[in-house]
Amino acid sequence: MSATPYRTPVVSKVKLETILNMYRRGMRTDNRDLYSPRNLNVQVGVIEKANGSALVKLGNTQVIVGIKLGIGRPFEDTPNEGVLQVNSELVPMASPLFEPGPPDENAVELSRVVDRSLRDPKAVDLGSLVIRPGEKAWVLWIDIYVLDYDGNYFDASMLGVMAALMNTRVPDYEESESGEIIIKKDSPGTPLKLNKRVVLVTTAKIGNYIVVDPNLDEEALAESRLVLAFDEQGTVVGAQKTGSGAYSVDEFYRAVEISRSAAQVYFKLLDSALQKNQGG
Amino acid sequence: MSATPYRTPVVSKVKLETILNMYRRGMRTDNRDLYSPRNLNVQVGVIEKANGSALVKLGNTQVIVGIKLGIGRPFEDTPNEGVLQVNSELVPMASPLFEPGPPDENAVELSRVVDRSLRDPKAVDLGSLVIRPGEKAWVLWIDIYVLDYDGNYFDASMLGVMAALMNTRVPDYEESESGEIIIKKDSPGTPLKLNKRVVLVTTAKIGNYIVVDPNLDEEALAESRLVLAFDEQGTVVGAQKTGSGAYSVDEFYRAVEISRSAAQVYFKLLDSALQKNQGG
Amino acid sequence: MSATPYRTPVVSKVKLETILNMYRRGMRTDNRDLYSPRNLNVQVGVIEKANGSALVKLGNTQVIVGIKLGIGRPFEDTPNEGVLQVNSELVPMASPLFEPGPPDENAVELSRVVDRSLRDPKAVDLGSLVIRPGEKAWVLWIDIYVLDYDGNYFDASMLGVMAALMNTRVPDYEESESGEIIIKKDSPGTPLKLNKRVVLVTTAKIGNYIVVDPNLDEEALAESRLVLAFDEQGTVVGAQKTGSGAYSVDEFYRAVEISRSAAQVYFKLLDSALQKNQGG
Amino acid sequence: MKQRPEKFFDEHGNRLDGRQRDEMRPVDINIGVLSNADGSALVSYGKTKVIAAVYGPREPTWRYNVLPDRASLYVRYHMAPFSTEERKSPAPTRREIELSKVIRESLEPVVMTELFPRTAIEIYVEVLQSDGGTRTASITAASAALADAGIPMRALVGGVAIGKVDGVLVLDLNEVEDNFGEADMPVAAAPDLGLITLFQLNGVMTLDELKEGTDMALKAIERIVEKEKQALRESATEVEAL
Amino acid sequence: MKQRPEKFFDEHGNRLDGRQRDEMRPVDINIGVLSNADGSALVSYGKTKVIAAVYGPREPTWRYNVLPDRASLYVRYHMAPFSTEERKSPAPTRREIELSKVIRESLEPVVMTELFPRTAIEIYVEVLQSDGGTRTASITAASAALADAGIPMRALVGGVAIGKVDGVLVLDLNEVEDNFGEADMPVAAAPDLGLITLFQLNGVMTLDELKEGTDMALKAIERIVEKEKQALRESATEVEAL
Amino acid sequence: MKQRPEKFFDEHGNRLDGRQRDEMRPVDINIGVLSNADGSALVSYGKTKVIAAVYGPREPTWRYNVLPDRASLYVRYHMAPFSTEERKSPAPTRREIELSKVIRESLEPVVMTELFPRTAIEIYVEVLQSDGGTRTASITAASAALADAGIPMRALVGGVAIGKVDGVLVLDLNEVEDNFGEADMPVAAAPDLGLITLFQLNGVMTLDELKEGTDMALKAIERIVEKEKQALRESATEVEAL
Repeated sequence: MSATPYRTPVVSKVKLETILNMYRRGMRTDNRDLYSPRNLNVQVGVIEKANGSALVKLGNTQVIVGIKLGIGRPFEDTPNEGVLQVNSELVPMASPLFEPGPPDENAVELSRVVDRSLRDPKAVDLGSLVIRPGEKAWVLWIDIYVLDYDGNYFDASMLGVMAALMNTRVPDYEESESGEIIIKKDSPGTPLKLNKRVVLVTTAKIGNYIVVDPNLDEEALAESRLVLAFDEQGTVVGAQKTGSGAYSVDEFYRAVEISRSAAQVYFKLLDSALQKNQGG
Repeated sequence: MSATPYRTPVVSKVKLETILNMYRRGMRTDNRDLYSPRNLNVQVGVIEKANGSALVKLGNTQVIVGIKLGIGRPFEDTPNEGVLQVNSELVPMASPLFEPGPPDENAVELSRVVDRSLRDPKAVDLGSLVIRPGEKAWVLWIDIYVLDYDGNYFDASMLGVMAALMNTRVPDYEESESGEIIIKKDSPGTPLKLNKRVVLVTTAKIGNYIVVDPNLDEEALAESRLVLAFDEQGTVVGAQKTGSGAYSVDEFYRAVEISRSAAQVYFKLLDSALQKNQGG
Repeated sequence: MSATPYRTPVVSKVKLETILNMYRRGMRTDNRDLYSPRNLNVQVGVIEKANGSALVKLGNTQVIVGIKLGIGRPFEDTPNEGVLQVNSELVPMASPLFEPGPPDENAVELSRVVDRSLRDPKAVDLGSLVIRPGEKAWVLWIDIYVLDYDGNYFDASMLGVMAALMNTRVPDYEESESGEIIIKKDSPGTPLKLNKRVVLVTTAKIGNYIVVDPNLDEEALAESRLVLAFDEQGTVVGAQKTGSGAYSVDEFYRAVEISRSAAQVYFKLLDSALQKNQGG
Repeated sequence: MKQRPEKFFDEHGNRLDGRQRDEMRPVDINIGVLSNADGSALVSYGKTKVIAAVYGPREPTWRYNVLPDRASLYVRYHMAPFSTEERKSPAPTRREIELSKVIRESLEPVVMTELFPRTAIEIYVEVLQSDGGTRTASITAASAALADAGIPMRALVGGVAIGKVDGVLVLDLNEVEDNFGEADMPVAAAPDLGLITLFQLNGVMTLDELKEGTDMALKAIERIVEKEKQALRESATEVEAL
Repeated sequence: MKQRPEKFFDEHGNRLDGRQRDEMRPVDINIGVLSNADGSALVSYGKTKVIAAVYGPREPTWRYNVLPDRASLYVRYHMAPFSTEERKSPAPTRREIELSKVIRESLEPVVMTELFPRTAIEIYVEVLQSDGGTRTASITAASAALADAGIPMRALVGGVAIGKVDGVLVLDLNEVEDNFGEADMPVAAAPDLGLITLFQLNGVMTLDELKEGTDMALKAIERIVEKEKQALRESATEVEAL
Repeated sequence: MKQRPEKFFDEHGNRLDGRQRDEMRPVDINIGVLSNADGSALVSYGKTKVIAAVYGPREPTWRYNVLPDRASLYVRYHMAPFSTEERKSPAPTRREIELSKVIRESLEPVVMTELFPRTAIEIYVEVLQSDGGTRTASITAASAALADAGIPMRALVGGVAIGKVDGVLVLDLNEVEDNFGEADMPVAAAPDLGLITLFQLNGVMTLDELKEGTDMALKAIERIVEKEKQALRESATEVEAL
């Protein structure tokens, strides 16, 4: 059962007026223009025990992504590929809006949108993760943990996933005589093969405005949001309208164009954040 | 935990009086006599993707039954038989009395009564469903879906199960060299072997009256119901008293006799409904 | 989520005063001194279908323990050992404080404390329960059922576990040609090998007093309880502070000393209860 | 799994456990075995052992389920993990869900729930050892525990299962007869009211067999309810004697 | 699992099931098929069959979830175990959880929930047979069932999925095209308001393809909503005729 | 699974990670790391990393659980799937259920819950990386987060685990020492009150060892609580400086 949300942050009419007034002047409450995402900070390798990891701060929204590789079995219809598993949790520490318990519809949606946006454009080279076709393959577990929620966990999560994937090393292993796969625990491993990088861009529709990377207040005010996945060539590799509103055809295309430009901004922010991280 | 039901339809005292008055004259509110079931309408093969299926309307009560055959393992104590699995759902669309969620005690009871009434008289020739004794066998999944509930889902469900079973074809298969069973998807298959046909007959005890095939109002008024399973020879092949009331010994035997006659009516109704369905 | 308990028995201030007054004189409401456990009554072999069983009454607290042996697989990291599984249920019949449903945090704690206190000192000779190293081993299921709860299920449960283990026989078995293990149902079997016996001793801290084997009223008044596991040599083989209070270092050491003496009392009570049981 | 026996009767027509076909196993009823519950009873039919406890009438924990004109009856039938041949997981099975329902429905006709509107009467049954006939022994135990709790009842209820093995109807079937027989027909009744409160048939019977079996069950239930009454009288005397 | 077809078009450019690339499967809309629900509709797109039922506005069972200024919409999208190639366990999957959410969000823009504060409108969708496009058929069915229930709506909604197979955009993709194609793009819209209410893309598209696909979907949805209106008119006439 | 080391001390009596037997791993306490929570702290003991967040006192979501005379404390100890050697399923294990309880009980003696009747104070702990001693690091983090949230406390609490490896007691055992050692004894205390608030022993110890270990733990906890205070002071200064 999906129900109209009731635990939504309340934003006053006055605040809405203030925000729309600023939009008219091309400004936002947190000193951005309408089409710019918030500051991005990325730390990779924060979980030494994971095969890859990253802590991402997009404004005050914090997401940690951990990647684990384990030995499993390929799916029957893809015997020559490793197995991709995406899971996300909106842990209750992140927001008074989140409750403890198994993933709710929002966490499930986040997992599935990230999963599809990686899977469909073949962002990860799953073929490189098969060990013995049809029998043994790496299972790539991507666990997304939203630690602090100030709006827009979609974009922050995907940036974290990308940073963590780029930071992931596949362990070395050997086969025992009986055919068992033995992972060499402290081996250097080899970098995970990625075919392409993907970002998610969320825009919110507030009044007649389309804004990129909405913060929590903006999400509360938004009639609807559009989440679009892009690769570096600007191809659309996934999409999800989310929220209880609707788009006119014109608004919709406008949001798509705005998102496409913002995607390139995200790629640049990610690169420079990673560089800073390595430099530091 | 089983609890006294609280979500029961409320029927007024006046209505009870009206109904009892009609019973005295041998009549019911929906123009039946006391021992006749409602009109029966059956459509078979409504789910092309299932191996067998039927949509049954018993008055306004609608049940859809889908049958799926899959490859599994025989039970350890019956290595020479296929596996029968009966599941039923009282989906919330069927009635304001039903709630979403896993099967409650009523759905579980329905499944188990149908299951026993098929299993004990060996209605399905499970021996014909073994593929490799002790290793591979067909699993026969019978899924009962109560779509619209106007009383007496027991009888309607079993009529649907019978119609669907008579309509079921076991797919052809071949064994691969490695011993795997490969189902031939678009093969004609062979009809499922049935040893006998079974119907359930529900009678309700209202005042001093026993009535066959109670509708929703009658169920709400009934102190208790008796569900009896019969084969075409009139042998009792299952029984279940259901509801919070009790029977005197005399009432009980009366209900058994009435049910036994009604069973033969159901077999006839089923035959003519199936004939009409084929004709149409 | 663990929550401050709210379904606690309410004990009046007056009662607290009365109890503390008695303590001052070295007495308790049920005619014990501060450091003596209640009367112990043990019946072994009460469940003929189990491989071992015991019904224990410690005052009015009743616990039944059933032990079942089944064939399973050793854990990967202990290929030469059988598998120990401890489960406990605080069934709702035992107390208005218990609710039906899966084990809550109290039942989980009880299971885990008993489990650790058996496992760490190697009380059961798990090595004797391996059948084929790395492949087949006995699984020793210890099921604790608290039937009537008048305080201190820890001590009563462990006494029941000990009595049941001492009463457990491992069935004889034979290997079929295909390597299957076939249990000889009505064979005499051989006694389960125990390396040592263990008891749990619970003390409650009430005011400045430490009392052994608290009853329900005393548990309700206690700020905190300390559960200590001892073997017959007086070695500590497990510990758990339970309850929302705290101990000064001095109180803590005092509770440890008191418990250590009480442990020897429990061993004697257990011996004489078992003797009486065999005699009767 | 036990083996199917070659036959269910010896040359003298006695059953595998020595009973005649219309003979009950030893029935034992023990009242007031628990201190916390408002009422309790431990009942054994041969090796089958069940314990029932009753709480109430009390304010219900599940408020939304309050009935304005009478008490709600709650029944949980549950099997201890060690009660069965192979260890049983403690999670409730579909069988336990169904049995909780039919046991509740076998007691509701006799409990005077109309005296305690907006309250709950909770009945917890634990099967300690299962050797056939657990549901009927549970009904007997629950009836005795209700009486022990002082809950007003129109009459006591008792239960017993009829079996059919080698084509012959037998009283109070045990586990082997249940597992490998042709039919299991559990019946519960309130003999003082002449009412059948539980009736199930798992198996195949002619109409004549069904009637013969029902009569056989009803006669046995009279004796079981007599035992209940006796146990309750003795338990009352005990209390008096204290 | 079905096999991947070698190609998705024959020599005449027709799809495997004979359709042209911008051709819908036969759409069938049947109103008022259930007696208990306040509104209902059975919708088929080819072999895909879904049924939707609406209850409400009514007092919510889940009280804590009451909205002070409007009705809460509840949607459950559920697949019958027999609806899929292999039997599906009836426990809700992550897919069904997500789809229940996006279907709810595709209907909320048109339901006038503000007229019924503190109530619940419940929409139950059961997929009876799945052959691609179940979520969009579900939206069409739910929209029709809402109208049949007499719930005031700003406009009717319809849905359809666009696919991309062998690099070509196709309308109303079926299961084989969905499983083995390059993209699945479900769209729902309220043509009378010019509003897109559902948009998902599962696959890869250039910006031009995305726009072309959206336009193709919106045109088809106009025809679907016309069918909805016609079915509702006929159903109203039927009632009148009684 | 890692291998059991041949011995736990080198020829100089140092532990495998170079520490002496009574030496803590580097302790790091970071206050106010989250913006939404009322208080938060990130604590690491070597590679063990936990984060704690506090919400409240606030109106409880679970109304039935209200206490009339004080706040209810809620604690969830939870391990992130990536925190362990092998990926851990996010469903709560029996271990996590027990640890949530003992962590709650280690904090209740110091939180002044009597000041906030009928409210809830929620403490969420997430283990980000597990390398031994997660429960004691969690208690330290929760204590710091409570203070950061401004919740009145009688004293701060800290925790540390004592191990026994090769027959020798060691301070702040790491994962290898935990997995293959003879005992794990987690202790938490409020040094300013002289109170032990958590005590568990998983393993075998003589009475003398138990006392020696407890003393060793209590000394270390004094230093840990000093670090907590320092971190809280620095965090307060930061805010001032803004």
